[in-house]
Amino acid sequence: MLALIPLFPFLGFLVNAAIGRRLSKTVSGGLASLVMIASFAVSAVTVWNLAALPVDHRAITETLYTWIASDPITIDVAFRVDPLSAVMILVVTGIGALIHVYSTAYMHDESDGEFARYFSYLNLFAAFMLVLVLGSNMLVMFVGWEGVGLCSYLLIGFWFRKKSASDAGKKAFIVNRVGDYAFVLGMLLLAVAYNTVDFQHLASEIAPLAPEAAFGPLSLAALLLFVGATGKSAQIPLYVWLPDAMEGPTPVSALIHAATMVTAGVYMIGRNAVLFSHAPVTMEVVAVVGAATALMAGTIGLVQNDIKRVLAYSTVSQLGYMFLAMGVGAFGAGIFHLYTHAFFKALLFLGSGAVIHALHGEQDIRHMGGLRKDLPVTYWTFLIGAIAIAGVPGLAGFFSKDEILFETFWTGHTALWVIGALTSLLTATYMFRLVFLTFHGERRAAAAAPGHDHGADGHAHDAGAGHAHLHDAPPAMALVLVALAVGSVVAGYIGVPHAIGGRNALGAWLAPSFTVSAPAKAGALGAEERMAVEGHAIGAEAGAAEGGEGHGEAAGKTGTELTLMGVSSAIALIGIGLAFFFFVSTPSAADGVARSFPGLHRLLLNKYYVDEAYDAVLVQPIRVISQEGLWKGFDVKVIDGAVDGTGAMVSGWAWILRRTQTGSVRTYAGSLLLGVVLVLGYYLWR
Amino acid sequence: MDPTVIAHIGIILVVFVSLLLSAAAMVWIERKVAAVIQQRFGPTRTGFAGLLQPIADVVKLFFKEELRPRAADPFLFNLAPVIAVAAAFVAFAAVPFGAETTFFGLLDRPIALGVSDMNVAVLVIFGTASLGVYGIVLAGWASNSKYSLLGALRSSAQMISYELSYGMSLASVVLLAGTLSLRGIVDAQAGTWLGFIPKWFLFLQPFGFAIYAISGIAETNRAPFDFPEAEQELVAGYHTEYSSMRFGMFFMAEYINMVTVSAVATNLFLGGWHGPFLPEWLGGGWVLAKGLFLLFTYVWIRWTLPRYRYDQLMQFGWKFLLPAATLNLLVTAAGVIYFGY
Amino acid sequence: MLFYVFGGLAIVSALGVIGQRNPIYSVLALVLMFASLAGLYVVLDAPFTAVTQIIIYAGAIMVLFLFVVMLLNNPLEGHSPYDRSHPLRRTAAGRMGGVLAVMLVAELAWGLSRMVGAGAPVAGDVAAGAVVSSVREIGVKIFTDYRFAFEATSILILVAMIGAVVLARREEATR
Amino acid sequence: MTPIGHYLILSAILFAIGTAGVFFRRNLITILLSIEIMLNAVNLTFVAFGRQIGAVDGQVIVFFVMTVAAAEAAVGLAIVIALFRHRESLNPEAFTSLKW
Repeated sequence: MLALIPLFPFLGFLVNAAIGRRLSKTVSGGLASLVMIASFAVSAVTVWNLAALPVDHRAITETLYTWIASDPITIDVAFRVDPLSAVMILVVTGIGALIHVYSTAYMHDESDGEFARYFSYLNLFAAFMLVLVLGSNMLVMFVGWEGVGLCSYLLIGFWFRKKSASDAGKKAFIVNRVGDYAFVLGMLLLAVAYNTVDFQHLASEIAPLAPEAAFGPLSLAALLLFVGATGKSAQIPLYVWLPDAMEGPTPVSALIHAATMVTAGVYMIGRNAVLFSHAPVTMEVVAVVGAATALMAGTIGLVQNDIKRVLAYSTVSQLGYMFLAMGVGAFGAGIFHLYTHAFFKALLFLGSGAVIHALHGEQDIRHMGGLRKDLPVTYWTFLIGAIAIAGVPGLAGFFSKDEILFETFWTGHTALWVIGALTSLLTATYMFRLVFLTFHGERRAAAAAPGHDHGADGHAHDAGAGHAHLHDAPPAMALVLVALAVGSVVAGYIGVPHAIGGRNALGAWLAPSFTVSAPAKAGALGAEERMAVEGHAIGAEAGAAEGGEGHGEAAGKTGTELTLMGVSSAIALIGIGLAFFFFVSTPSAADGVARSFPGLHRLLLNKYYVDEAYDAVLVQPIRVISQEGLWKGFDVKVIDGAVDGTGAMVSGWAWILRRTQTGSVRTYAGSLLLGVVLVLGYYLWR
Repeated sequence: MDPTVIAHIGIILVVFVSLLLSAAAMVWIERKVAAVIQQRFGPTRTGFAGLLQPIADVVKLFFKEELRPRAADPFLFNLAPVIAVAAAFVAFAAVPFGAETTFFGLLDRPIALGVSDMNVAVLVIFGTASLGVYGIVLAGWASNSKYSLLGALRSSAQMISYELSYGMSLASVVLLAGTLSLRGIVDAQAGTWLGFIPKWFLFLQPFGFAIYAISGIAETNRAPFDFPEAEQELVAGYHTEYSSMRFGMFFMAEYINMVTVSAVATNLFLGGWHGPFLPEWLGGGWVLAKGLFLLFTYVWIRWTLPRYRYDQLMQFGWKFLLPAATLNLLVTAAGVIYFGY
Repeated sequence: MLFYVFGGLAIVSALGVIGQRNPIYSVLALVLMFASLAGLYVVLDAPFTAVTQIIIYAGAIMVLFLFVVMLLNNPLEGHSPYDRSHPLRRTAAGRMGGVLAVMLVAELAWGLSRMVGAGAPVAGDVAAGAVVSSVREIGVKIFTDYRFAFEATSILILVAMIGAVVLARREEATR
Repeated sequence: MTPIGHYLILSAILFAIGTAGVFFRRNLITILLSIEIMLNAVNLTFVAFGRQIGAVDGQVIVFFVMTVAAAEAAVGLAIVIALFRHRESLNPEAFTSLKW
């Protein structure tokens, strides 16, 4: 049953990869979307069954076969769905299905072969992502982890004839390698320490221990895993690949680089909640890195001009939020934000995709503007997405982001809270800068549409003409946009905090996943320990559930939470206001600010010169070493020398042995018979 | 001396002589039937209705001159006809032609009517039939003449090709009877269904019988498969260079083979010596009657059907007959398993 | 008694095989040897094997050899341009081979002399004899204990068939 | 009844004859024939031993040997024909060049 979930997309991949180029676009695209929908249905049923179980036993494990059976460690290929992964599979399959549908329209300009290739990659990605999510131990998860990395590489470089695209793909792949390496190290460390890589076993092994005061083995393992997460989820220092990843088709950016894959790191930390909550040092690191990333990306996003890059940086910064939440132990909040973010970020990307589609590949917001009239659907949905991410009360983003900020504050990370708040201000600002520049004001026609390599050459001629009528999103795209918009509005309501009379359902639902789940629970685990384990992720709900001492805490929390809510909503509105001021009412002001702080502006425009720094510090030295040292030195001299030597030796021997090859059958038979006689003689002799 | 041994020797002698005679008789039958079919009289002068014609032929053959090409290989040239005849005789040795009998109590224990009673008789016949090839091949090669060689190659290729389907048809019957002994097979056909249909394998194995008949004709190089001696193309095929009694031996071998094939067919498909009216000890009569009928059919076919073309022959053998035989065997096996014979 | 008759015949005909200058005679001698081996099998109470020996070897394989000999009309080794000597003339390799062959026999005899129960009569108990001669028994064995070997050989035959066809096909392209 | 040893010695002799044939003869066909001799020598031991231990396995093996021999003959002869087409000879010494 569980195996079906990743199996469906995989079948889709097989078909599309094998005979896709012979199928019509309708068939291959339809098939791809269909398998996703099927797997969504299965996931829904699974989650339904899961919800039917009692809270303490909410976990369905399905072991396919034993992968590695060795003493002392045994690794099964097993899938497990528990509340956490339940949320994830719903997000992946649901949003994934929507984006597949969207893609059928978006990629329609591609040739049949390319079309099928695209969908085969997309399906393969979905399959791997589901393996990652469902894997019940780190190794299976790692399979998915690498798989999605591969697919992301393939899809970023989908238009591989464009150098920038293929470069971006390579960059993503290599940067991820760094993280994956750390991930493997962490995994091995845990395997060595506890002879298991199964999440539940690990949890039950670790839970009894007291949280490490100083930096110890647990912290090290957690840190390594976190480095892996930074690679996959584009955090400092490994975030550089994500903006470039925008070279890929927009739906890909929406699915992989906004909704699902990049959140894998967050998910992984949530998976190992017990481990992390026992490594406070690492938690601090996670929180700080998250906050820093959030702020940095936000500032960069403020000045970027490529619509997709802005979204990319906002993704990075939102991921930073999630890590911040994880870092302060608010796992539930982090996942909550992950889940809402999936909606509105996908929505935003798809909306930008619709814009790009309408403008035949134009991505520079300085050449847009005034599209509101031409693309009503896109505009409104995009606007909803923007409001949601900005954190205006009532929409999805608000609840999750607010919960994160609150938890940060409550757990005493005031500095981090300030940064978070500042970031949310930035978020609101740059998102609405995007909205205003794209949709409002006058159409600033581009000289020429750089849309040729997007297969839209046919329409390139009217791309430039500002007043040419633009086509709004075709039905398939519009449908998806609306669906996601609705999602962005309502998605938050399953996590309404108690402070405003909600009953943080999601938090309660997720809670068991961040503790030792019942089947694996040692039983000796006391209430307060469990509190420590769960952190404050589930807030008062958990408190209430635990009984007694929770109530006072809850009472204290509510007040703070309400105030903070007020603050953050105010911040959101201020941010929007700023954006309005700078980019609608008095556009000159923006340039004025830019001119008054030229250094800062250039710094931001060039993304803090991080890429250049990496290039100088890492890439160039490596290139030099490998070229001068390894290639011209080692390879040419040593390896080639060895090879040539071997060849010479072989030919030398051959020159001798050739004498025996007379080619006369009789001689061969003779030697054979001689052998027989000798062997037989030997056995008779002794 | 033990009467059993005497009886055995008697049987052997009887079989030997009667085979010789049967060859002679067949010559006469052949000519007569041919004549009738072609609306002629056939031999009439020698004896009543030319009954003595075969004798005359044999005498003539004996007095003919022995010709041997100088370039021929003397040893093999002489050996070949002997092999042919020997193979023919040996093959018949395995054929039973009557139920076990004590000759009305002359013997203290019943003996089998037949030269030898071996438990793998079917295979023996099969094997000796395949040995018969040597006679022809060697004859063709030894007489060092292109006609002979071609005839020999043709015939051996033909015999090998048709041996396969021949064996298959045998095998299907063996499957039904569950034994390799001809006697056992015959006894398996005793009795009747519904009181009047004799339990002959002919009715269980119509296709098997057809295949057996066809490949039997091919095995004995009879028309329409008589390529070894295709007068029009190869003068006389492998025995072009043979004359006098050596030729006669080939001639004899061919007819004896026909007799053997017919007798075996009788035993395999027509219930051997089982039949109505006649008492057990006269079962041999039934064998004779059935065999004669089959022999007549042989002649009948020869004088009715034209000769195939060689490639057609091979095509037919490999592309139709063999697959058909295999299929038949498979079906039979399935049936045997299903009905648990 | 029969053993010595057939055995002697086998040895003589085997010698004939390698002694004959004319391949046709070699083939015939080999057929004779097969026949005598078949006789031995009958003596060994394995009639089925004996008949099969005749059918397969004498009936099929040897005819095939005859064919080839007739097809390539190069009967006498003396006529090949490479040597005109008697087939049993000693070449260096031949001499070595002969010596080795003799040594082989010697070793085998030696081994036999040391073999326990070499003197035991070959006839097992009668029951065993009954079993051995039963065709059904053989069939059961082949299709149960040896079914893998059976399938393998069937594949082998198929491969050999194709290979033979491919090899012997006279390629028109080159001529 | 004959001792098993006699059968073994007989088969040894036959085998040796076959071996010698392979070495002495300079005609591919005859060499193939000699190989057949060897195979049959082995078959004889199989049957004899099988008879002695009262099991049919010996004969079963013999059947497999026969099958292999048939295959070997078919392929071998095919090769012989192919070779004969290249050089009008059957002498193994004529084919000592390892490629042409």
